[in-house]
Amino acid sequence: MRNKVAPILNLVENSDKLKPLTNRRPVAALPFGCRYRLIDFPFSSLTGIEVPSAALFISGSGHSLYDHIRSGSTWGLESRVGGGVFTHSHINLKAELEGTELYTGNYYDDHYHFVSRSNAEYVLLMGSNMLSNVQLDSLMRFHLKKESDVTVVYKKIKRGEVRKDSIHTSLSMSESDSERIVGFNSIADLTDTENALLLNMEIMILDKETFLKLLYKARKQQKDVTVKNLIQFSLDDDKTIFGYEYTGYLKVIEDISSYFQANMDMLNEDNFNALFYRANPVLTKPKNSAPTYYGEQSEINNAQFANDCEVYGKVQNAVIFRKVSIAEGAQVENSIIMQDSCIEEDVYLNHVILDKHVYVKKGARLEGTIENPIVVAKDSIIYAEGDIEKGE
Amino acid sequence: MRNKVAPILNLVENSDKLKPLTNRRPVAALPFGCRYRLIDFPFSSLTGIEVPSAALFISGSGHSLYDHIRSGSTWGLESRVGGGVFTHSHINLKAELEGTELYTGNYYDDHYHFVSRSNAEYVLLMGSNMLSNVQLDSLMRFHLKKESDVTVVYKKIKRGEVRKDSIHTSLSMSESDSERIVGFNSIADLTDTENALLLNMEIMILDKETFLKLLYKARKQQKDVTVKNLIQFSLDDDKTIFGYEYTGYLKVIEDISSYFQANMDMLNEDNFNALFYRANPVLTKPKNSAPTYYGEQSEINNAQFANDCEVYGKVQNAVIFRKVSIAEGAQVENSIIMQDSCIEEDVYLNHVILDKHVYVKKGARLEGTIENPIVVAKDSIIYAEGDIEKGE
Amino acid sequence: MKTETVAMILAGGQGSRLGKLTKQIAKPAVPFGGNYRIIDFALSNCANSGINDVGVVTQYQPLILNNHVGNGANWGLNRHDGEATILQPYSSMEGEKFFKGTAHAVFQNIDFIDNKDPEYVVILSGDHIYKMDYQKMLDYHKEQEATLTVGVMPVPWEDASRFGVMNTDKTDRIVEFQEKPENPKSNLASMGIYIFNWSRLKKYLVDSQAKDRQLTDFGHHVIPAYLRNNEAIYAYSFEGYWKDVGTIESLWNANMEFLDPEHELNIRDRKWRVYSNNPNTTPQFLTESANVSNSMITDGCYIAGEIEHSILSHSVKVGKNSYIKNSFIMPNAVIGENVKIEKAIIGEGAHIHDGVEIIGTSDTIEVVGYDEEVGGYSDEK
Amino acid sequence: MKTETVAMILAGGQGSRLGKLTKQIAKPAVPFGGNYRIIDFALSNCANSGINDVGVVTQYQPLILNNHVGNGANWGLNRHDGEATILQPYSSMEGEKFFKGTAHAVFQNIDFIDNKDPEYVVILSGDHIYKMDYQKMLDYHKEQEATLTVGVMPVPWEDASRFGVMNTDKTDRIVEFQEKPENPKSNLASMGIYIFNWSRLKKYLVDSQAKDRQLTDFGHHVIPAYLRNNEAIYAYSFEGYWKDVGTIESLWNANMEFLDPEHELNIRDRKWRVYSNNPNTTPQFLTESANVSNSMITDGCYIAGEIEHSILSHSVKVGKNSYIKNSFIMPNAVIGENVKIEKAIIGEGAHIHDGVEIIGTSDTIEVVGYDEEVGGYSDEK
Repeated sequence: MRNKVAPILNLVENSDKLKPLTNRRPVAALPFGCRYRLIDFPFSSLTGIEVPSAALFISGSGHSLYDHIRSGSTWGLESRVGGGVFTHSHINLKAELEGTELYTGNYYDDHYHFVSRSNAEYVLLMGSNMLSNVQLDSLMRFHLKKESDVTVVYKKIKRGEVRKDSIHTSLSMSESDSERIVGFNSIADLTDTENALLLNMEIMILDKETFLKLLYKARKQQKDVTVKNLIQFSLDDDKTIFGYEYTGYLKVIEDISSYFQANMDMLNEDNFNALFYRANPVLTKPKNSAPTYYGEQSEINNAQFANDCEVYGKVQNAVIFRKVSIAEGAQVENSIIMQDSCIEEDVYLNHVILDKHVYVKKGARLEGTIENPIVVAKDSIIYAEGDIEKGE
Repeated sequence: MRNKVAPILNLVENSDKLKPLTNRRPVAALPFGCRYRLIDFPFSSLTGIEVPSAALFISGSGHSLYDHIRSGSTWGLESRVGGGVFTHSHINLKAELEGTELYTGNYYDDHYHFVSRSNAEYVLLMGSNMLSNVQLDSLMRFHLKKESDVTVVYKKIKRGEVRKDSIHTSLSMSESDSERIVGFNSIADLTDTENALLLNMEIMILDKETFLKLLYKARKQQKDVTVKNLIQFSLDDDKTIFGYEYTGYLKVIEDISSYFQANMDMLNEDNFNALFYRANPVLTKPKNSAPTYYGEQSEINNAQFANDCEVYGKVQNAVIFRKVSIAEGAQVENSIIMQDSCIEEDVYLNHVILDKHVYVKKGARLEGTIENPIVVAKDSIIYAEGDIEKGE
Repeated sequence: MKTETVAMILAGGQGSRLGKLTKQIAKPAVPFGGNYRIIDFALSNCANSGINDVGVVTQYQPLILNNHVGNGANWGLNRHDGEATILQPYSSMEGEKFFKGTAHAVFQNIDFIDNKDPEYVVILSGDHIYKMDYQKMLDYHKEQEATLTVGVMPVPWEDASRFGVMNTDKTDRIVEFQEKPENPKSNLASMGIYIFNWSRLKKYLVDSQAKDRQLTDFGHHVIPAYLRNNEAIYAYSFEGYWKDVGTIESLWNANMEFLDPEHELNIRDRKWRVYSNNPNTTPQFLTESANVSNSMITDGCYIAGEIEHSILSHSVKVGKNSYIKNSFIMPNAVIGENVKIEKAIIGEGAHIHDGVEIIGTSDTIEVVGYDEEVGGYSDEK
Repeated sequence: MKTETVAMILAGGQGSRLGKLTKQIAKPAVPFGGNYRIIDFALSNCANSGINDVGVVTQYQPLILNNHVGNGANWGLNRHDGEATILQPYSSMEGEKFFKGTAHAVFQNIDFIDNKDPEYVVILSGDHIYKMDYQKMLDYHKEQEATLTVGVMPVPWEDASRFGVMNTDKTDRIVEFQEKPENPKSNLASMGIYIFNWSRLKKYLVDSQAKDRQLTDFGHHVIPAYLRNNEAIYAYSFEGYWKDVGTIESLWNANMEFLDPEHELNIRDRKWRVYSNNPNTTPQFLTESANVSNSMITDGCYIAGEIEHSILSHSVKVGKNSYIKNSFIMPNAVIGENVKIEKAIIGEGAHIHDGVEIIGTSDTIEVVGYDEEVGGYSDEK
């Protein structure tokens, strides 16, 4: 009953550099780790606190997200007694639909109504592109103990862990109080000498009243309700902003390379345990499935699989999603194979990402590099001759 | 296990003449009959047949619909074992969202994938603007018995029951077989001498294969997947189309007047029983509620109420939604009062539609006519001086 | 996952003083207030107190009760961190196990509680009409470092001898327990609400089972045992509306009180809602001949008669020229034309035929049972 | 709403021939095939046959079983027109009621079935591994205008004397029933699957209860009574994989058969899926030292050892240099390093410490119980 939190998930996240994987899905719906989507991580972290209802801001139709989230019951977010998941499609354009007006949500009103009608006392903002597993109850205790107006989650990282031109920001702390945030910079603007930085993880907690004040500012200035902007408004208003340090596994999913690396990271036991076993259990939409069958001749070496696969070939350093079949004589290395893909005999894949439902014909070979893995779009067919029949 | 049906609900329905009630909601989300929305009627009729999953085509964000439908569990449409409700937002425009591409669904592909992946053998098309309660199991039996390629539901109505310029259509039957459809006309094009007509209720059933063929035609000709268009394609292909006659309550919700009339119709016991008690039980999203309290001085005469109201005044020929309070001395006649509205002392309302959350201040008077009821937009405040503070 | 608190709602009792109203269904499933069953109050209290892990112990005629409670979704209890679980008698290697008393029912479900691994167990009855924040009582329990906290209510001194009474010292520590004492030393009546430290209670129950199997009832056995062992037992005073609706008269009275729009329970309070399993039915239809005053009517009702100071539960039909006063009508009752009902309780699905009069007296409340048919020619076998 | 068919799954039995595997849980809840519990097959058959109204009768150690079945949502049974309902012993005005046999369990739940008002009742056991379309059997039942149809399976003549055998005439009408006959006249063994016309069965059960209370078991009492009264009883022949996993050996055998990718059950068939309550856990992690062949592994497993021709259920850990062959490992078992397991069944949550060897012989299968600890120094009390 105490410390109820109203989370707002901003899922209108830049996905340009993740194409073609994001051609038809937002970053939040990206498959990860054999059986998850990125949204599962923030959603699962919500199970650590008391959440009467959650708001999602998405762009476009969000079909893949709706299909995954449904009622939110997987994460205990469905409730017949008020609450549940409210989804707002933020279509930021002048839309005209043959004669009828488009029922666009009103961006600021949607925020306002969600928060003001919620019976929560606190508001939490987060996104889905910072792959991590944050213990929000501990964040909440920190926020209360510090009597902070606003608390923002950060992690100490090396410059090289994000893109040089990253769109994310680095926080600056007060010299007198190393937990107090006094400013931030765009990572892309940092000088080359700055090697370590405090990454703004774009997770913020604040009380309802403070949030509504900052929302009012955002509306007045017609700016997006992002953590970055709210930090700026808070600084403008001389509010106290504390930084809460996160020390668990983190990967910023900002391009194909970081997405690939995050999946490969899981093949390291330390990373795997840090993400899955050290904080909240990670929940995903349950699927009915059979165990995975490994044939007589299969050879597996450091790989992860979901249920429902049939494996007769060689798999090394790979992340294999549900309902994948790998035939005898096929060899899959350093690759991500998404759901429903079929790999025939004598195929060789190395540094490859197959999106869902890709068919790799007998004898085909694909070889990318760690910096530039080959990405094969959904529903494609790959022939031995090197032809790719595009899925989209 | 037999005769599974994949329903496609086309909820991209014209709502111009229903404004301001449809400013922010599609026709399907229009409140009706104290505790329902129009979508409840087609959804409830689906409970009569075996539906593994349903597809909804909506326009825009569909927030009000999502909020109402959630997982579809109210109507038994949620299922953990495959299926459930798939919603496709059909945004028929070139959308550009600051730098990122919009994740528009693909209209024809969405239809194709939904139907071809479903394990149903039949496809059902319906909308929400034909208020009725059709027994789909009986439609199905008729369709099978007739060995029809396509079956369409119609009702015999008088010309005056729909608008002169109605966008709906009238079916023509074969002279040799009065159940066989051989053509249709726009109602607006009918000559003045035609007084009776066979209204196309825009409910169609056909087998999967036939549907996919017609869908292919629609895609080729870039036409919408509407019952009207599919009838045309079927006629072009010389398919047999049978008409299934519906004889229950029907109201075409095409403007404020018909919407008002439909609600008032329910105050007639015959209509009420025909819609609610003769076919499928009508299910709506369950809400927790307290009984309605009628005070010492209340005077009620032929009226319907939902739970959670507090009534101290006079109410006659009115339809009152949830959480409405009507103070002593207030008088409400021939009106529709939607959820959360508050009517203070000595108010007089006659032929009025109050949208949700309207506040009518002490002594205010509003009087419309049966042809032109006054519609007060959501969240408005009405003062005794005749001022209306607009809610939108 | 470790749970802090598990609530056990003891809903297995028959409630025999409710006569024919509890012949086919358990007392906690008896309808109340138009839209509720009695157990809704305890379940809603759990949900509103943030206790999502609830065991509902049922035993007597549980079909309707179990169906009503389900997995607790209607009370918002089906969260990732909890749900309502129905617990019924079962057999094991040690034989068949019916519940012999309140404490014995908890003993039999030790496995269920141990699976949740809670720090505290809240023991509740499914029989009472009240709103209470168990979390506040739990805070008190922790503050006092109690091993047992008992919910008590001050009652008029003259009534105290009808209750189990807790004598406390100045620190609210309970020093003596008197069951229906002739000369009560205190007016603090036990509400049958207990918070135990689970590991401690479990030890008592297991030890007793191994020895003499005497700890079958909380009031009669467990509290005295705790007192004997000088456990830290504290009284937590509740002040608010609380009613045991264990008799026909108290059930009728509680319903009549409930009608008052100023009733202390404040059923319309959005901050502490009383949830139920609401039926999906049509709106209330009050016809031209209807006449309703000072009454509660519920969805699905069809009213063509006159209703005065009464509660009509959902889906009740009242024909023309019928008159209902000071009565509580349970769901799905069908009342014909020219019927007169006063000071009565009409059971679920009862059918009162045209022209029948059912009129209570100043001393007695008339009761018609579930599915009972009164008047008319019955074609049924 | 009127339902055509209600299925009653009798899942109350202990299954004592499974020894320590059914000490704490009922046989239908025993894990099977890596991702399932035995009852999943009957529940999935109901769902796939379009029978959504299912009563699951439980009695013996039902906590895990009840929790597994829930409201049937995982099998798609929670539709508007049905759901799974757990039915357990309860008390009533007539006293306390444990289920004394298969037919008695149905008798005790007459109210539940009557509420659904079905035409037909399908009686099933929760103990068998098979896929069967009950709808086809129901079609047959209607065609024959039977009052009882019994599911039968041809067994080898030499085995027939171990079964209840149905002797039929040329029209497949059952004319005689022999329980484990020395000289069987037929090789059609009863599968314990019955379709009854409900009103007829109810009359038999109620009449018997009023008289001598003799009809407690379907095979021993009800079928003979139907035969005596010359009821229209027909045999419906099932041909397909069907296995009663009532002993350690048959459970082990069935699991080993299940491993075969060409197994008749075809667990990967999307048109007739076997549903279960799938845990939310991590992917399968096969490390550099893992070596897996001809085996089934399930989500949540962490494998650093060698696995040959075995089934590992979800969330099993296997340490380095351990070797598992021809074994069935139940969920959440933890197997240390340098362990050798052959021809064994390892119970849920068992802990096999480093260096232990568990090796079955040609005659016997080694069994480790639930939560059992083998080897190592135990710090537990």
